Amino acid sequence: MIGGGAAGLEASSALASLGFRVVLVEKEDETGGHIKNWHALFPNRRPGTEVLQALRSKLSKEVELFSGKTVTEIKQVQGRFEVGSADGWKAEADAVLLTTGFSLFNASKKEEYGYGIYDNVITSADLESAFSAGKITMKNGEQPKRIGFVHCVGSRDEKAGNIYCSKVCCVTAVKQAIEVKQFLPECEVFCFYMDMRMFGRHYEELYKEAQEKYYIQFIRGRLSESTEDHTGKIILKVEDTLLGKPLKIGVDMLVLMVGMESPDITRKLGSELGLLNDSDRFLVSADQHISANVSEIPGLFFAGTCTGPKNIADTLADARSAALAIAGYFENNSNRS
Amino acid sequence: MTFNIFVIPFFGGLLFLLAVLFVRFTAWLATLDKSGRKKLGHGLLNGQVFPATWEVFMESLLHRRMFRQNKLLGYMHMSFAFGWLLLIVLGNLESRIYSGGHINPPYYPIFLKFFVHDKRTLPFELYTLPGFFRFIMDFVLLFILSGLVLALIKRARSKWFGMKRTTQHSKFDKWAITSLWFIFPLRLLAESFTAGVYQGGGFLTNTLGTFFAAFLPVEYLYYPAWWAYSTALGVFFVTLPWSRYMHIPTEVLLIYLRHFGIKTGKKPDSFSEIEIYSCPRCGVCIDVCQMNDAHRTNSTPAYFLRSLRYGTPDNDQNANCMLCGRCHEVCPVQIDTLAIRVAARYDDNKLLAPSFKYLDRFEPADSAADVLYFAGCMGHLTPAVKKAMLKILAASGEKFSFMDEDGSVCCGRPLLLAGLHEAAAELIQKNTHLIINSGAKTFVTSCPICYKVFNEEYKLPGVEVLHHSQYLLRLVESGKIKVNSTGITAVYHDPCELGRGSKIYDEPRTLLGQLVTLNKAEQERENSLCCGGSVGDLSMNHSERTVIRDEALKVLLASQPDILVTACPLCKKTFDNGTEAVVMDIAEVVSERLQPVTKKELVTAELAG
Amino acid sequence: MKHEGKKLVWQEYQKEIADDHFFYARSCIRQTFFPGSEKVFTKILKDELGKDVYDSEHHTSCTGIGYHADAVPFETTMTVVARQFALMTEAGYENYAASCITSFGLYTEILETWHHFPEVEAKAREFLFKATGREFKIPKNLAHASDIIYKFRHEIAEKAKYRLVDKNTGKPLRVVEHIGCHYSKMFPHKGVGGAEYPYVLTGMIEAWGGEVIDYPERRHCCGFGFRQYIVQANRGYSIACSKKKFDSMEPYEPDMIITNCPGCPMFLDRWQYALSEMEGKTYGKNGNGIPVFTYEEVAGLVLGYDPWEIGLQVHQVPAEPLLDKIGIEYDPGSKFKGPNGEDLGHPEAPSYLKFYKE
Amino acid sequence: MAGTVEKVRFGFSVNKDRQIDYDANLKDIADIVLKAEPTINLCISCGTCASTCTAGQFTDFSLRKMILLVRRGETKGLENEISKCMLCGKCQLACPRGVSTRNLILQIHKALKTGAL
Repeated sequence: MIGGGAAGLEASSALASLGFRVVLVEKEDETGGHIKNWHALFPNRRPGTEVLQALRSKLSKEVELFSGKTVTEIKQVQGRFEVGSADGWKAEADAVLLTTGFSLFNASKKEEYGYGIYDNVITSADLESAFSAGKITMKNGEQPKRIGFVHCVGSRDEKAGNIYCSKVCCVTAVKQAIEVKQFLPECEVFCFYMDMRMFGRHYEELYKEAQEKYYIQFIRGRLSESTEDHTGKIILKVEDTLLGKPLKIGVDMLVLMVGMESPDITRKLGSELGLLNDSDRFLVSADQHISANVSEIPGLFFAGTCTGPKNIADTLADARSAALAIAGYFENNSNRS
Repeated sequence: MTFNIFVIPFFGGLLFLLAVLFVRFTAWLATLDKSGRKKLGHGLLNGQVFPATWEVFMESLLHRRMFRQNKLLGYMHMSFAFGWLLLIVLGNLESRIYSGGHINPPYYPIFLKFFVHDKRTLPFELYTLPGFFRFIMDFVLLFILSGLVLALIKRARSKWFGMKRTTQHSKFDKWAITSLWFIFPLRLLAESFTAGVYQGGGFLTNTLGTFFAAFLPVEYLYYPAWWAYSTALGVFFVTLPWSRYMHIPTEVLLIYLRHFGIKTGKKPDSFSEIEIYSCPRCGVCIDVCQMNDAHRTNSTPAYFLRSLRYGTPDNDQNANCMLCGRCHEVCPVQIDTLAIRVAARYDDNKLLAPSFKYLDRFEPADSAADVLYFAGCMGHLTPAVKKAMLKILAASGEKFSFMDEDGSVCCGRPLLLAGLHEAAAELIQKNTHLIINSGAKTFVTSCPICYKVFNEEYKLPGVEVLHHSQYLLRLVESGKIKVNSTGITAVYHDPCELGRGSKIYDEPRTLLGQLVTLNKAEQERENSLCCGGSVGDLSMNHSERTVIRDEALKVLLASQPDILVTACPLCKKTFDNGTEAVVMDIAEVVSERLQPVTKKELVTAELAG
Repeated sequence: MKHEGKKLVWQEYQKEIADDHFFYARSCIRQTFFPGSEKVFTKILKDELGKDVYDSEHHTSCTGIGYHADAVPFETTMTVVARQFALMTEAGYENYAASCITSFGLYTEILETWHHFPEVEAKAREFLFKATGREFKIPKNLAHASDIIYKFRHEIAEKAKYRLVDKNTGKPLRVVEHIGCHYSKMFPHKGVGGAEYPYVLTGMIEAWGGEVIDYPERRHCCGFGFRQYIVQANRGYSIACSKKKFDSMEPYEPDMIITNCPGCPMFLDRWQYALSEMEGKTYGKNGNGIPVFTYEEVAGLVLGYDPWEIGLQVHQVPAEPLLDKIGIEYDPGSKFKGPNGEDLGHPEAPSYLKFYKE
Repeated sequence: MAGTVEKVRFGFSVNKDRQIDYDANLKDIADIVLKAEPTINLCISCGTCASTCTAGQFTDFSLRKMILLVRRGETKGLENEISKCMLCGKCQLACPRGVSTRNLILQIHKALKTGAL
């Protein structure tokens, strides 16, 4: 099991409970992946730690966890696999499940948004850690009076290399917008969007709650560029497409909703194994409808966001289905060899 | 001259009251608009005074209408109003016995028992004139006190009176009501104490008097009791003009003016003020008002009129009424709450000046026809109704045209309901021009809201305005269309503007009678529940409307009919969103049950004309 | 402003600039707008830096204005550019230096087109040969004149007589730098520092002691834009662009504006006058405008050349307030004197824009 | 030292900026309307009201655009736009988000009349 995030933990627990011997490799020192950074989850804003603890506690002792190991290669040896990491650690397995997850788009690539250049331009991940730290302040320590959220940063953007929609940033933006208003009731919040893709259950209710209860304003116009004025305010230039007019507005803080990208490890392993989709660089399943967890290479399986953006619930469901697929694979192969 | 200092509070209070009433009434009458004054003049001469007086007797005294609504409440008010009048009249007659022919000061009859100590002549008491009066006066006093007991019970346990809510009183009301409640008990005490000393009381006061005399120093108590009685009266008279009891004198004036044909106009005027002051805030309208379902009790008519009277109407209260008319039906004083509400909205919105110059260019294709069908704005959002009507009209062989097929000019009533009369007039003028140009003799609309304004505000010489339920009945009865009936059960919902608004209750029912078996709904005809979708309400939000709709649906669907039938597109759309039950417009039911009419039958129908 | 963030960006856009033997192609309009600039450029390279600059009188306009105004078809422009390269090859040079930004953008565009579509290059060669019988080689290095001054900015700094520093306060002058759009917006990697934060002028300013202002509308076009300016009906749009920039930079109270293109200094300078006439508003302090310079003029000033020698008297917004601030000596009286001292007459003073000492 | 030259006639003037300067625009009307009819916030600009609009049949009146113009503080010329509404109520029936459109129109109209004074 390569990757100890949500999908990795869930699939390991599932397989362990089916009696399989599971080796879980995680590149960081602790399991949990991105959930560690999520203060509250949509749509009901429950604490991220709850899900994290639940996943970790489910992990039975038999699962052999190797953290702090970055897998660098997967070799096929007579129908079995040999997994090796950077520091020379090796492991053999009859089947390999890739749960390598995703990485966040590097916002500084959108230079014109000024991430890393202007003081108060942060990403959704930065904001989430600010929530965990319990205070939202600008670089000068003061509280922002107006915050702008920019949707589709590094998603649905050919220039940034990602034509696809990352699906979960819209609902995350609405959730974070509401949380900002709960932290700073006096703060004005704007969201600059192309389409509000609130695809999941109770997401539209969250959107309505944001409008009705928290007076969050939604302006349909993708941010073109942002600059800092002499007072340190960030001046945004968008077009209010619904009015057909350009619009200029100053905010104290800009939050970039960075999209999901295929992480380096997935690209490396994926291209080596010839399983990488060349347009979105996520992994290619044998059949995206019927066997989404199965790869072209027998014994190699995928689960979670390594096959494309997903929210946590879908990721966990995908992990469980991968466990079943693997169990089935061993089932009809046990009589084979 | 019989006089005692204690009469001053009563007498002063009475004079003060009469002065205030005089000033207030003359001010109102003087500021009536021209047509109002003309009607007043005619009314006084053309004998309208007698039916008006009869109504004053039947309503202001006996409270006949309230009796029909709520027996206990009716009796209580009658006991106070009628009882008190009897007390005054009989008191005066009684005082004639002892006045010896000369004029008595006005306070004399009220405090007669203080000035005259005519001992009871026991066995033949009733046969003597004074004895008879002693008995009658005590009896009337007892009659009033019985009403007082009911009033106290109602204040504590309004549920026993079948009233979910009673009116919350303003501070003036509290002063007035307390003083009113003390008047008659104090009179009883005063007369009983005096009787205790001089044995001059009737069956009630004398027995009480001798009872008190046994253990109370009645000779010292009776004088302060008269003082208390006089003060209670005085306080009541002084607070009356600013309290709900101003309704007593004002209602009388209202009844006369109403009989002379004066009505509340489009703008707030002195007559609408008279109506506002005639509201006793008895609270009968509060219970029937569906605003309670939406937790907006403060905009029920009683409280809104009070806010108007004390000059503190807030926008929300003003905008928040569906103008469904249920309160007007049950109001014992028959105050035109709707007209007052719309007039108040005129004041609120008169700054706004919608203008429709752009309509001048709108000239639809010439639609010469005998029958002009107007679906109305809402009709376009319920295509089933439009489709049904067009199918029926085609089947009927009538020469018709669909006036607002590609876009309508609004009938103007929604603007009227918001008090924007000048703007509505522009639309009315444009539609009138279109209708007259079409040369049609009959104008049929599917929407009761449109029907009411076409019927009442439009001047369409030579054109008969009909709601489609009326017109379809006429087609069936004239044989132009044939329908067959089925066994399915249905409940008919009277749309507010068709039922209460235009008094059309029976034609839809007769028509439906030939189509379905009609169940009765617990609240229908005059008391029909509003669907909640009304364009009359300006500020209610969607969730509040949903609560009202669901309450109405509970009542309408209680008998689990196969279908719920209504005759208004807005009601249909509103109900449809809230129930799985089948909701149909009456036209749809007719069009479903249409039978082919043979050529021969058509000809005979034609001949029958 | 996180400066390191910008440095990170600049590292990605390093550019290779030749250090000698330049074939210098002059601009067709800069000599009329700012006559001294090209003279100063060649003077600095030859006299100050001892570089070999070949200033051929045979080269023509690159037809950029015509091409961008849809008056000249692309094939014609390509053939003319091919002829320029032919002149360079015949003169035995391989490093091409363009004085005008639009030309530089055009040359880059043509070289990129030829790079991706060799057959187009072959056609250009064929046209050139048929028309002139000449052959040409692709220049080894194409640089804009400002790249070259940027490359030797430190050498100039060492020879500098003045610094871009306010004489009385000792504080660095607050300088607005405006890069011509055709420099790096079309091909970010062909400009020093890329498109978002070009470093070519910033480098000079920092080397000569000034401080750069990053105002919100820094990247906004100066309003020159061929079609906007050439067609009078559009001129309102052109002046509106400049106004947007001035309104945006005003709160920063800039001392001067430096540009590296023929059109930008022209419009940023002339439109300040037009705006003052139209709206009675001047953007410098107490009635002054913000003086606008080309980078060559600034280099000349820093090296101590006589302001009237490098043509500052042609500016609409007088440069004298800046010269005083830096402490450059000059003779106000000889501002409008001809080469041999004769009086060329004084222009009428504008209604609002303060016209400096008589 | 202003010269005596009479006004120079250039033959063109500075084009007016089409850009909505959100921060410079006064939001007084928006605040009044928000307080009077908070459901303005629920609008998701889907355009149902504008498409079913009776007045929209004859003019380019659009409540969707009106709401945005109010929220952006672009209230110039809004008044004669809003006065085209016949208040017929179709938009309120059709609105998927339950915006009280009729009251909203009245409140905007009132705010423009009173708020602007």
